[in-house]
Amino acid sequence: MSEPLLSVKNLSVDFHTARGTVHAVKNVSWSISRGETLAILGESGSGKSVSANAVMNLLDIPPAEIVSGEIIYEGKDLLKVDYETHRALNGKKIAMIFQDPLGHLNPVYTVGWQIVEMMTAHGRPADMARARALELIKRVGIPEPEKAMGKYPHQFSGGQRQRLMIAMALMLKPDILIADEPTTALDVTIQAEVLALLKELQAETGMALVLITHDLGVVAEIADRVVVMNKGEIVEAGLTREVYHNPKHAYTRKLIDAAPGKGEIKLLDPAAPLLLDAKKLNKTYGSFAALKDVSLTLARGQSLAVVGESGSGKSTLARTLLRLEEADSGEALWKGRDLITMGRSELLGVRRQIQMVFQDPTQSLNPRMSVYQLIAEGWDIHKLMPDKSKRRAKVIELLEQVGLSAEHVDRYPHQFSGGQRQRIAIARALALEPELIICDEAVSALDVSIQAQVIALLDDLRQRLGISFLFIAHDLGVVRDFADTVIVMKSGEIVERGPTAQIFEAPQHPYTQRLLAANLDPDPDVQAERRASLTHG
Amino acid sequence: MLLKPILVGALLASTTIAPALAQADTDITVVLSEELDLVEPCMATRSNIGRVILQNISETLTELDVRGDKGLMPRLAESWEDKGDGTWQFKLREGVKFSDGTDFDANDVKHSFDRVFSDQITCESKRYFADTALTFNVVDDHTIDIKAEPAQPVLPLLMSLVTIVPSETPMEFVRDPIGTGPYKLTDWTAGQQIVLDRRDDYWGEQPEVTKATYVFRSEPAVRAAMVEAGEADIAPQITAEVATNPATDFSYLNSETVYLRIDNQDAPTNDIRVRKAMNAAIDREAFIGTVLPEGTELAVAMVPPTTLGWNAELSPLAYDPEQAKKWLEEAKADGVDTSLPIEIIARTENFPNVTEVAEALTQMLTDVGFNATLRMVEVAEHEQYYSRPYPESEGTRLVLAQHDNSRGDPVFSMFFKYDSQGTQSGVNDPKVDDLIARASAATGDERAALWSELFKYVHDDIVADVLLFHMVGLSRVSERLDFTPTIATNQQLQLSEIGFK
Amino acid sequence: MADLSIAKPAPETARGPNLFSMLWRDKLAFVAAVVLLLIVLFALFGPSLLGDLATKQNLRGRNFPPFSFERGWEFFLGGDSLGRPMLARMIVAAHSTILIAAGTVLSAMVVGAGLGLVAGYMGKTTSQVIMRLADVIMSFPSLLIAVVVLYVLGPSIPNMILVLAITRIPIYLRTTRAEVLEVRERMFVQAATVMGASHARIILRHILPVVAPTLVTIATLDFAFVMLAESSLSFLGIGVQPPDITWGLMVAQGRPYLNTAWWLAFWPGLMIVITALSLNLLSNWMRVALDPAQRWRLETRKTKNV
Amino acid sequence: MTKMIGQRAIASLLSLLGLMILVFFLSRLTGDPAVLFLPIDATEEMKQQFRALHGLDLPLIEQFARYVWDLLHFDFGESLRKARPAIDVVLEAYAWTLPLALITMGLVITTAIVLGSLAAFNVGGFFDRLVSIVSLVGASAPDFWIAIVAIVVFSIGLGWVPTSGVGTPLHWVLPIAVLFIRPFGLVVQVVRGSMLSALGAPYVKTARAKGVKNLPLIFVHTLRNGMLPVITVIGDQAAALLNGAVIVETIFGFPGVGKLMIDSILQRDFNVVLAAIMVTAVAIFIMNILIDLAYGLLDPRIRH
Repeated sequence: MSEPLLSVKNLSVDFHTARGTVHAVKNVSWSISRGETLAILGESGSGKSVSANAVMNLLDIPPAEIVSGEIIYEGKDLLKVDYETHRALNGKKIAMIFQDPLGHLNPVYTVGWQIVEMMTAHGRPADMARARALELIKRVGIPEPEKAMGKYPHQFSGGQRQRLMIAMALMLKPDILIADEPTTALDVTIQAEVLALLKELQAETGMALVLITHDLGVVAEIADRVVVMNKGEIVEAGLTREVYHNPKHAYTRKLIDAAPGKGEIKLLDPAAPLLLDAKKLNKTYGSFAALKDVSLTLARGQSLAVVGESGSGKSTLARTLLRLEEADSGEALWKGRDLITMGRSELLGVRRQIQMVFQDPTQSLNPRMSVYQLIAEGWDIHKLMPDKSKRRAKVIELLEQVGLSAEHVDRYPHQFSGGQRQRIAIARALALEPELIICDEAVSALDVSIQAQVIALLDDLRQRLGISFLFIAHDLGVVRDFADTVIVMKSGEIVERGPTAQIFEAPQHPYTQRLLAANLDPDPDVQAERRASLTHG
Repeated sequence: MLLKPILVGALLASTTIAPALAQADTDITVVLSEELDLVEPCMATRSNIGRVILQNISETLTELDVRGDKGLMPRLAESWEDKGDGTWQFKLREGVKFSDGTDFDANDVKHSFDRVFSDQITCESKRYFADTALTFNVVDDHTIDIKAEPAQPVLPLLMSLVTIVPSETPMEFVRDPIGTGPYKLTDWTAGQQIVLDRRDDYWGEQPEVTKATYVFRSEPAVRAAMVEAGEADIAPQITAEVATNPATDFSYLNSETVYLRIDNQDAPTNDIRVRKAMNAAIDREAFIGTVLPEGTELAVAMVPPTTLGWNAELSPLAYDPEQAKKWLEEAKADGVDTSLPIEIIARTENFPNVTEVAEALTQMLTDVGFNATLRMVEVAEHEQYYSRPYPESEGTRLVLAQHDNSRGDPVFSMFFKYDSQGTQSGVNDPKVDDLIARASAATGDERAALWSELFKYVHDDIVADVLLFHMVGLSRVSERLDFTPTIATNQQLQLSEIGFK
Repeated sequence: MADLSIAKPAPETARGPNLFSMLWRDKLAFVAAVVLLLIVLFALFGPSLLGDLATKQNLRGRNFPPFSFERGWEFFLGGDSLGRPMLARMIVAAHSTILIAAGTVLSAMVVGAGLGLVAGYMGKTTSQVIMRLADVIMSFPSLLIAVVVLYVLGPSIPNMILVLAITRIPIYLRTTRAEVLEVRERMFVQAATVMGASHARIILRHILPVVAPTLVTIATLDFAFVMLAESSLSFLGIGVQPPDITWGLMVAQGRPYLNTAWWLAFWPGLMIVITALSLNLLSNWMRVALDPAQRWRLETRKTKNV
Repeated sequence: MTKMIGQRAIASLLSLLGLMILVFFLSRLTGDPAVLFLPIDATEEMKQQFRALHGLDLPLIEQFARYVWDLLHFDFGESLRKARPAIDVVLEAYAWTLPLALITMGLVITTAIVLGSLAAFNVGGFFDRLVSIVSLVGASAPDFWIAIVAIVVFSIGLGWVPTSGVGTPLHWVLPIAVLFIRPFGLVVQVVRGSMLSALGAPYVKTARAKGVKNLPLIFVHTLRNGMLPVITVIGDQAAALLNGAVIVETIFGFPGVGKLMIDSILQRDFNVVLAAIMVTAVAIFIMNILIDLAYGLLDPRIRH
């Protein structure tokens, strides 16, 4: 291995808050060489982005404070150079792309302007910058580059925006590209494309790639080496294959074990009575058809997964069944009564029986209500549990059911972690003793280890209480672990349906096949195989 | 469609060049307190219009001397005589030209009065002839007979209130007044300025001031500051607080009288002891030199001392709070409910420091045991309380008001303020009615004696109201001018009286 | 977002930060809070304690200059044009001043926020009607409202509040509506709908508490604005009328004396400035303190000079 | 765009109609203009004549019908006091108010944006505190107080500018300066707050990662985003100025629409009040359209 291009040595960064100092990273060291791909793997709160931000001089100081360490690039300690020197390196030698390209691109300027600026900000002439920009936009696969230059970020799709970010980052042929969760918000098929693009470009330019991610699959797909971070420290580092197959640290093992998609596939109980029977649901927004003749059935105790990429209509389906949106046509019989045309008072009764768990518990729990208020609210609405003295005990019981405890009763949502919040949301849904819980991406915002726990909890509830689930997700691994029946949706239509085993093992529809192919496996060897088969096939 | 004139106007407005800063030595700038709505001769009795028009642009047949004691003087009329039977004959001055070049003659006089009485326009001067029918007989070009029914002993005085316009003047408010005066209107930019230029063909003596520019600022401090900064030469109506420079600031009785109007029919003020107590409760002297300027005089009549029939024997009721309390006790003992609420109604911006005056009055009344409260109202509401019919109230209301009579004769005041039919009267006394009727019809010494008797009766015998002060006006005059403001400055500002040092 | 999440401390141990300690950390805001507390105390107890002292006139001892204890503490800031002690009058005037400002802000906020909630939550038609109504109020000259109310109803403190409140309603209405339009799309509102919550419940329990901090911030700023507006009306002679007394009226009444007895207009003007300044500082602090994303600015002050 | 303006125009027309009806009837609750036009000792007959001349003796509803009918012929009626068409009086005054409002607002916008942005970038620093305190104190002082003190200091004491009036550009200095203070204090605060949150936005991080220098970072990348909430406040302040600046106009003898409005209200010159309200409402309507256009210009997401 040659002399490293960039090395971070013994970096410690603290964040100062009123409640005390948080050690964001402690003694973190890593380095990267030309042409190499290093993945920094960690869950939220692990401090995986901090060192990269320190490299880019992007930490807000205060509240951050760099306690110790050095960052060596071309023989200079980047933590000691002056502002102007560091600024001149940013973008030119070391470039960075981010998760959420929509937020990270300036909404009020054309992408062309923003890409060109990467060069003009470093003193290159505008016409040269423009030519280079056109070339790169074409290279990253954006159709009609000339036209694209004059468009604004919101006029592109998520994948295109990330491609544009990449184009912008490569304008000055940097030595190092830091990619912070570059594919997290993207659909699986798009994710695969973007990762492939990054790999190609790396091969072309020989740049070093630092990839910050929480996703083992991404690591398996792209990284040569990986460092695993937990609670601000590097717990393990090494070649990707070795770390996956031979994890030394308990945390790494836990992380690998938690990766979904390896459990036993469930079977549907054919004798269960029918609960919901939806027929030919249609919903359009203007000229856009969100649902086209969607029909489904759901039996008591069944867990039905609806799979699809963004824009497939899966969320609209849930919202329509919950009467958050009015369907244009069709019917949805709930125990024989049509949900779509039901009157207000009858609907109120049904609302008790159908509950929903949303994707982001941070947003679905009112930040100004305590856990007790959140869970007990349903009783107020439905005039249940009139004996208020018993409510508290029941709330505690529910909390314990979802793995929380009595001490949490009077706290507020912001005092919990993401996984705990989702448990609270589930406890709230359970409070009304529903017969069906609709989960709209209920675990996709959670870290993998927590994801596994929540899925286990839901499955436990299904078995113990006989609750049915309509499980909307884009993550195939999770679906495979939880669902007994799967519906695949694309552009508002159901393209394939069947028992989970059938969908995963013998997918019929090409789209389903593509989805499964794009799904990244945490095992680097599996991924390498797939890549090989794709290039050859 | 509305935008264009605005833009054009804005363009014009921003390019207008100021005349105020560069002027000839004999040009002056006068800063008035409020803008003129109209520059209409027949509205010249409205004080802000009068200050610009009266005797500068438009002249009257007669003129009351306010500087000396010459009484009524000729202006456009050279002489007049009572022909009996209510008819007065006026001999008009010859060789007088209007500023539009036409000659002044008897038909112009007749036309001027026709305008006043026309139902096409609302001329202020009409009010002086409320119950009097005038007929005009043009004897020749420069002689006119005016017959009043019923006979009007002060008709020549009334002639000092009607401005003469050419007979071509239309029966509507004009914006370019034509008059016989020494000045003519040359510019009127609404909101900004009015400019008068001296005429070359004036019949009388050429005044020294060649050009007068009138501008308008409502803040007294700003008006005073403008003279101080050399931006203006005369600032009438400044306040005592800013009038601190004896070299430039003049005070003079301004013909305004401030008083508390008492409704003599209301309880408890229908009892004379209550009215006397009110008078005795007020420490009038304490106001002078404090909230009111030095020079303010204690009032014993509704009209200023320069008025016909002035009764010099009267003196204000002494400030005696103990006596006031005693009178109140007595009244109370006789069953008068002295605890009834008494609301003092005062008008904001009525005169400088009106709020302080009203507050102090209220306090003084409260101190001797009245249940007095103060209510400050704006002009329209004040009018409601001041003029008949008076709104009902639980107790009674005292209206703090200011009355102006610079006309030299009490007839312009006494009927309105004291007659049982008077619009602002709180009195219903047959003797008062009788005295007013007789005095109005009388002439000469008899007239003076009757007015005098009325003043005494109202003030001493029935104690009809709380007469407070004869006010002084304060004006700042640039040191380069030779000009002393007088009682008339309230109503007019004759440019011809202004000289240069 | 990964790096932001580290900025948050371990959630399990976290209790809400103590507001008082956060206030103590921003010294300027702390002083502002103390000043406001003092003014509120003046407003509450001033008239009953000093009412007589403040109205005792002495024409011959008017415009007594400040900074002398010759005539007692109450004349330390001088005497006014009727010889009444400035200090006592200012303390007494706090009552009406605060009453008017608070009454105006509260009533405008309640009505405006109420209409705003309805306009934001209900359908397009209701919203349009309410917004057009707001437009009408906005373009209706406040001076005309003042004259109409004063003429028809007479000058009194409740009427003053009415006049000023009418003109302030649109601010709250528009802000509330804009916020509601955003908040009602939030997940927890949908979660409540799914649970079967009624409109009233959603508005009052879920939307209002989220909108409230913004309203409170605006209200603090508006408080100062109302004091100034009231003062302007006094200047024009259509504001509060004696014997009622407010700082704004005192400034307006003292204005002729700026040359000769500056203290008449200066002290009450200073009180308005101080109150407005304190409210602004406090509101700035609140904006940060109530916003979880910016709260660290207050929390870090202990260890770092910001 | 045209459709949007059309809809706005219709909505505004409705508001304007409502406003007119409200003002027409409410103003007539405030007493009899004849009493105020004529001297206190005028006879009842004179008052009657005045009312008859101006149609004030008709039943209220008929007066209103006549007014609306005339209005449809673009006749705003005569000023009761000035014996001139009310619309002329108002437009003359507006020709003064408009440049005053525009110049003041232009100065407010430029200075507030520059100072507010720098304060936000330097948050918590000395410059930030200075800007905050100065703007707050300025915005909290009664404007008539500032105006009179300014005259005393700058016109009489120092003699730099004329006390009052209009004419030369120097005459505009004090009115604009006094008028400037309050909106500046408000806008600078909003700019600061808005820039503060805009500077925390992800795209600023991108720009920093690109190596963009500080000045373009603030004034190119952030400002255009940070301006969006500011525009609303600027609109409110501009609307207030377009309504006329009563106090400043009164003190400085500036013949604008604010002074005209208060005088007309106090004198019950109904036609002028109505005309003034309608002209200012139209001006504010046009300004609102401009604000909407500005939004579209600044933010392509609104445009598309």
